[in-house]
Amino acid sequence: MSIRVRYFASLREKMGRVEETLAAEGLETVSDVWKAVSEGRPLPEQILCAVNMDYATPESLVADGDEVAFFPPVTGG
Amino acid sequence: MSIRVRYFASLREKMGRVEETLAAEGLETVSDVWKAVSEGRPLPEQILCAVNMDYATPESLVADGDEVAFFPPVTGG
Amino acid sequence: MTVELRPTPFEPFAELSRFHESMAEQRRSAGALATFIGTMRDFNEGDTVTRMTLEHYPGMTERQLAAIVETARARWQFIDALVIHRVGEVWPGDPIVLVGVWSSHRAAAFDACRYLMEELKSRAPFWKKETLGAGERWVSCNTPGYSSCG
Amino acid sequence: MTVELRPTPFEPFAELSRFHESMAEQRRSAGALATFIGTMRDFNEGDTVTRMTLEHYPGMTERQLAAIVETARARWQFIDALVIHRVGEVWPGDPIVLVGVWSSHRAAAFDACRYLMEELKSRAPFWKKETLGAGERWVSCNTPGYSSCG
Repeated sequence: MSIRVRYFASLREKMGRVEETLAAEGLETVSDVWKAVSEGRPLPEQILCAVNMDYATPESLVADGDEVAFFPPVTGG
Repeated sequence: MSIRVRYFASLREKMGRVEETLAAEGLETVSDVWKAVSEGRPLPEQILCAVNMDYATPESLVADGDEVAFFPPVTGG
Repeated sequence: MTVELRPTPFEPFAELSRFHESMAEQRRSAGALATFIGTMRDFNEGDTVTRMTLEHYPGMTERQLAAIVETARARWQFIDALVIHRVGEVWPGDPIVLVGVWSSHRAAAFDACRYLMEELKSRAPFWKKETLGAGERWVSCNTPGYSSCG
Repeated sequence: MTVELRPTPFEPFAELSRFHESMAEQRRSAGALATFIGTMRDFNEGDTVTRMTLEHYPGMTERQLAAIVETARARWQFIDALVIHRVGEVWPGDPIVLVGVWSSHRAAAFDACRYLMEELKSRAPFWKKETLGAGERWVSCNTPGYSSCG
């Protein structure tokens, strides 16, 4: 399966990359995706996540072709 | 004593005058002023009153030279 | 703090822009501006309204508006406020009232702006007389403003 | 309903005026317009801020803003709404966000306008990075907006 993973703002700088595409098998949830891109670390509590541009939770399911995004609390307005 | 009495909006039309000056003695309260201009009738409940351009009550005291106003509920904005 | 009565039509966005520009350096600390603009509708209580006359109590109206602004100023932190209200003859679509509150914080701007409008509608001596197809009538009361249709 | 992201400076009063004019006949039933304009301050948390970069998530930001407007529309009766938000480089005094809600009733206009701002600040994917004299920093969180200093 193929999952596009995107990072924004301070998390983007921390990860040192804007996005990447995971080709790994066995990714069932957003949490699995995070572990795959962060050497198995748990998702930091304050980090928000989205699947296909809708807000999601670490338990949200992911499917082949999905876009998963991770980012810090939003500060617009 | 001399009291200037002013009317606004629908009350002005009802009274048939914009203002008048009372020269009567013994006017102690706004309520007395109303009675003097309306042939002794009680002040209608919904009518607001002001003394020298500050909101007042029927019990508010009046003094020589005061301006007393009567008007219906306000509808600005 | 500016309170104005206007006997002729005004353009609310131009007024806001002018006032905003006139604040000069203060503007940089006023990160939040909440405004309300009330315009004349062409209907009321089911009837078509073709024209309206706004009567006021010269002297008392300005005094009450200033008092309302001062009360708000004691309650919320804001940098400046603008209140403009029409008097005289008004036609459908004409702006009637403009309130703007500049603050460093949006909660204060929103709350003070709304307070000014509610107080203005309940305390400032203005009276609307509507011209309908079939004559004239005085508007009898303002609707309470803190409960919304939501 | 209009939601726009702007990569360059905009003039909020001109935008409001233009949008207001474009409503044509609807304007006559929209007697109430509540707006909020947020501009960049030249300080934050005690520090002088000389510049700011607004990052967003193209696609998701527009989608979330549109969803916020639709939720408000289901909750309050309003005729039209305008949301404009800057992205990219912003300087002190520059408008960042503009929200306007046109309604027949002031309570709905006020409540929907405030709701749009609070939801925008808590849900729309924007991130501010401040340039200070001594470097840069990300703004870590937005302040809650429903409690005011009053």
